[in-house]
Amino acid sequence: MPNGMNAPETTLEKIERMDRRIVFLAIAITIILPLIWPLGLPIEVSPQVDDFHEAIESIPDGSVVLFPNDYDPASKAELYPMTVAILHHFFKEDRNLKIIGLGLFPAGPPLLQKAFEEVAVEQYGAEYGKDFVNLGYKEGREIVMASMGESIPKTFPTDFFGTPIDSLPIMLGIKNYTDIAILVNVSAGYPGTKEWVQQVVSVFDVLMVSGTTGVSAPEYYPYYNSGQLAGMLEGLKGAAEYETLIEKQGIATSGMDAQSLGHLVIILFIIVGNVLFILNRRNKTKGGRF
Amino acid sequence: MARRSIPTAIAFFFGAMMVVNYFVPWGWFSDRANQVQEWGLIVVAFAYILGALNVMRVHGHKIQRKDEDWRFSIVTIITMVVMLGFGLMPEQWAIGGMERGSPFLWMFDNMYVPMMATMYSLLAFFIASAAFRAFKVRSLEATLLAVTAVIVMIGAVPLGGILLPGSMELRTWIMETLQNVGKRGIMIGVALGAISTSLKIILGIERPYGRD
Amino acid sequence: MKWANFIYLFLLCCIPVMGFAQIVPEDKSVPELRTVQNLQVADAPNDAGDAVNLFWDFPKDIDKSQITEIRIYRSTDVSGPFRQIDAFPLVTDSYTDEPDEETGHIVSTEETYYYKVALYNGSEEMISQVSEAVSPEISFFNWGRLNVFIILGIYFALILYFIRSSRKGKEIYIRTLPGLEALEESVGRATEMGKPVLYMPGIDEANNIQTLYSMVILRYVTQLVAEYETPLIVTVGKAFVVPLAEETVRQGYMDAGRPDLYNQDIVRYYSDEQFAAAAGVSGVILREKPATNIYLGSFYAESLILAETGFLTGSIQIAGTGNIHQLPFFVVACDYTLIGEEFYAASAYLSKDPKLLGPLKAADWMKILAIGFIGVGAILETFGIDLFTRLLQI
Amino acid sequence: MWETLGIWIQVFLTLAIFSFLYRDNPFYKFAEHLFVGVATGYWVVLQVRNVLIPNLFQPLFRGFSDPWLLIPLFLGLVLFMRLSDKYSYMSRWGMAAVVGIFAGLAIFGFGGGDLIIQIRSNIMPFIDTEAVQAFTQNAGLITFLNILSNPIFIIGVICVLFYFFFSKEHTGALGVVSKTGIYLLMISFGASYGNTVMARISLFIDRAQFGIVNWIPTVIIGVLMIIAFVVLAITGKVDPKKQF
Repeated sequence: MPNGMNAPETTLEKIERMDRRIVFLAIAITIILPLIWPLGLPIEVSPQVDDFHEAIESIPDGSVVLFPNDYDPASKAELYPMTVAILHHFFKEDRNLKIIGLGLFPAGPPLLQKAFEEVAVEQYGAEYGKDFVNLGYKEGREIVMASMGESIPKTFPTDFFGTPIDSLPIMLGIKNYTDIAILVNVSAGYPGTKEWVQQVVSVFDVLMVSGTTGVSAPEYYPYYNSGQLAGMLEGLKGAAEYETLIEKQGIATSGMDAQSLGHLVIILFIIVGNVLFILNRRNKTKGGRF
Repeated sequence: MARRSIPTAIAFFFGAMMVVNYFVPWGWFSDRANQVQEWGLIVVAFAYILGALNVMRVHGHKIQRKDEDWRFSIVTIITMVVMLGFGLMPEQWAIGGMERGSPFLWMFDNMYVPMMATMYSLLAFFIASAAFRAFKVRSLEATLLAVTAVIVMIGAVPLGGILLPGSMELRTWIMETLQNVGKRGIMIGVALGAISTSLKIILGIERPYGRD
Repeated sequence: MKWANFIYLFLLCCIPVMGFAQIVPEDKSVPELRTVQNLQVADAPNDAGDAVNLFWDFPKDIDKSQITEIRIYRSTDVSGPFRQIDAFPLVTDSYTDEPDEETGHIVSTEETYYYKVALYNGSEEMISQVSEAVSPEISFFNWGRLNVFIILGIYFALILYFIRSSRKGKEIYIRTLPGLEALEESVGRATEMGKPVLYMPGIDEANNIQTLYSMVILRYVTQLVAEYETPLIVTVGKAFVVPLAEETVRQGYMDAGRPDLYNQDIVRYYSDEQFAAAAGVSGVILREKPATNIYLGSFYAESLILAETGFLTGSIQIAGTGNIHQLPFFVVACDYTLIGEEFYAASAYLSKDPKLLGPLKAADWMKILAIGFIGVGAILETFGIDLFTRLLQI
Repeated sequence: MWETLGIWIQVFLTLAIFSFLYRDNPFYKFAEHLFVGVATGYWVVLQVRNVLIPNLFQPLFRGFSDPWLLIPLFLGLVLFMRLSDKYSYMSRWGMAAVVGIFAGLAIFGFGGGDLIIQIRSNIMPFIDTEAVQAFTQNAGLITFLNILSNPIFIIGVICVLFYFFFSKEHTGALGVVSKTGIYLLMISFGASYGNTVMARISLFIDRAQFGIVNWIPTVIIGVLMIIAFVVLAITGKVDPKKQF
């Protein structure tokens, strides 16, 4: 119930209760313009991103990496740049890492495949089935995670293309989580990081790092604090910082200018809103509801 | 009476089976329990047909009654039927299946995906308008909410680190400490609520599947 | 208070038991050179009796990069013959011998096994000494989860106890929850305005307990709207929730004695796609202009789309969820928000049914227990005693 | 050809959804109804092809390898009994089975995963010796705050838990503690909210980049839509000042 329905509104009050479409327009302009004409603002690296980088550096050469990409096009904006940056890190030095990709979102594996082809194959000449594999999607959420603890080949008898995985050299000798050096998860929500922690890290004691959307990141900080996650990337910013660490500037870095300005405009709106609120409250004899 | 207790008995049987499975690692039993979980997913899959029927019915009624905007309901029904038709056609047919190059996937890629992404991106605007409206210093609660949000926003972008040195570290500290205090308290409470709800459902005290 | 004493006693007894469960057997070392040392074998605990764990150490002076393969040998007799059962290129210090359907390899509870581990450098292999005998055992209880069992046991006992005592007529007080007070009022307001009430039970599948719980609340809400004869719209974002919601709503109208008010257009399915549902429900909010929007259940990113659209039409908005990440948006954009556990108190609050009030009281006692663990644990930790942390190890 | 058409459709639907920010309008209504239709069809097909056929029909009707599958078949089919008046009670059997399974699984997801782990990770010493050391070496705001972290965690979580007390009136000492609890919750919510802004802007950046890459259709369709809105406003069919 808006207060002051009866009293005539002053100009300041009108501005305070302005049409929200003005906010919308301001946001749209401040984000679109820097995308067309970038500014090139600098980037700082946060500790959890450093830990993430460190965790991947720490695994021995030639180890097997489980790389579940649990997101779909809805979170592509934030997470796809992350997948790309992580793949650069895997393949950039010739560490002979074996990457096992999969996805627990139905529309996830095609995105992962696209990233594999764009980065691993085109830029580093990695070979499908030898250096990396895409196991595809499997229905069952947590059940899939748990049954991979029993046997990965049994959970995923075929890969993304329907090839039986025992015909792929990369899968030789890989049974379950005991053969995995690190679990690198890129996650948009459920099923994702939380479930991998609950079902895999706490049960099979696997080293795990996670890249998440900005919105789910706060939920996973407890896992990072309790050591269940060895490192975290959050959102486009995490991806941009990671790009800085691995010295491969990409789409995430270019989006950060728009980010910075977008934040600035929202903060300005909040400040202006509060100034108006205080002025209006002072002008009124009675403070209304609050 | 007997008819009434059947659903409760079924829910109890399957629920208790999952509970026992957590503590009993005996292979034979956990195989059965896993099998039952798969059954659950199969039963759920049948419900999608009910869902499609619901869409048909609700929009069909709108068209029948010539409600406001009834013409748009035709769009829903037609696209649903087209999608079902293409998707359920056998792969051997040129226009069937859901492989690359099929009309089904074409519709998914060119309609479903962009609309999903765009709908999601509306949040960039709503998060700003909600903040503009609600982040006012009208009470201590609202002030704390607004001030913390602004600090975190400043620290979240590289520009913030330049305008306000140390804001990135401060943000990390807030996210790791202050933020988690609330989270953890809620998580413990939510877990308690969820566990007791699960127990009530298994014991038939609350019956979300209905009763007679 | 007698009951509380009993619980304390029970807890006291549990602590040593849980302590014992954490004890790990000591290492017995046999020195050996050039190949793996201290080969330990043990029945894998808490399993179905079909796995044996092997652990070993590497000599300090060994160059691990020379090792190209580790080979595992097994025999049912201490003197052999030993047969190679596995080989892998990873340099690890443990292995689990498990059955493999494809190769027909089995691990049986009937047999006694002896193991050897060999390091292979491409040309020669260095075999370790024979391990001790081991035979796998079936465990019928996962002792590693004893603490979960005990804590849940206490909780279940408390729930059942308080249900019983409140059924016997013992009053259980429940504090005022403004969100739920507002729920009743807002239904009345919708009636006055002649507008419908919108109820959305989240967009999550029935495997989320919040969705199931939302159905329970929906029944009370339906009874409420039935009394006022206010139209109801239930928007659903998961197919399996459609029959659940239809059943619940029909039940609610029946309980209120108004089965005639039920119709098939109340529950509307907007596909499993989160944002299709968000688009569809936004449309309902803008075009049918419900006076009250109730969002109770598991919500994700669509929460703010719905709440901001609802704000536009001036509806009273009441939200409640256990999804921590969406609470900030509901708190900011809705009139009332049930935070976390408050959401789970709704059915008890609305019904005042002793069966449902009991569990709330039990949850309060569990919170005391949690506070006790955190408080006492923190004091002990300050003095370097990590007893509680180990008790809660999962 | 199909690809170009696809891009134009994508651009049109993207702009149609964005037009919702201006106000409810026929373009948005069209996109919304299309979306619900496509998504419903998509999910039915996905479930039939990924679950029902491989996990139920194949093993059941090609070789009858697992007769136990008759149980989920039965439980699934009885769901449709709700379409009949007389036998609709049978549909509850299927629902009850699924509800039971999910409720049983939920107990341990929360019991083991959240309840105990969260309590456990909050058991910490009041004085974090490492943080104290760090502070003595490098005195500053953050190192000082890090010393405070542990006490804040211990006392803060206790306060929040007291806020969730239902069976006692929040007055007196409990009132003070629970009030502190709600303040901490608000700080926590503020932090999450502020932290989410970035993610949401990223989403729009992605859509904006799509528009910039395909700028020709974007500009053409955008201009046509604006013309349509102007025409609607002039003819009085829609009121541009109102948002719905």
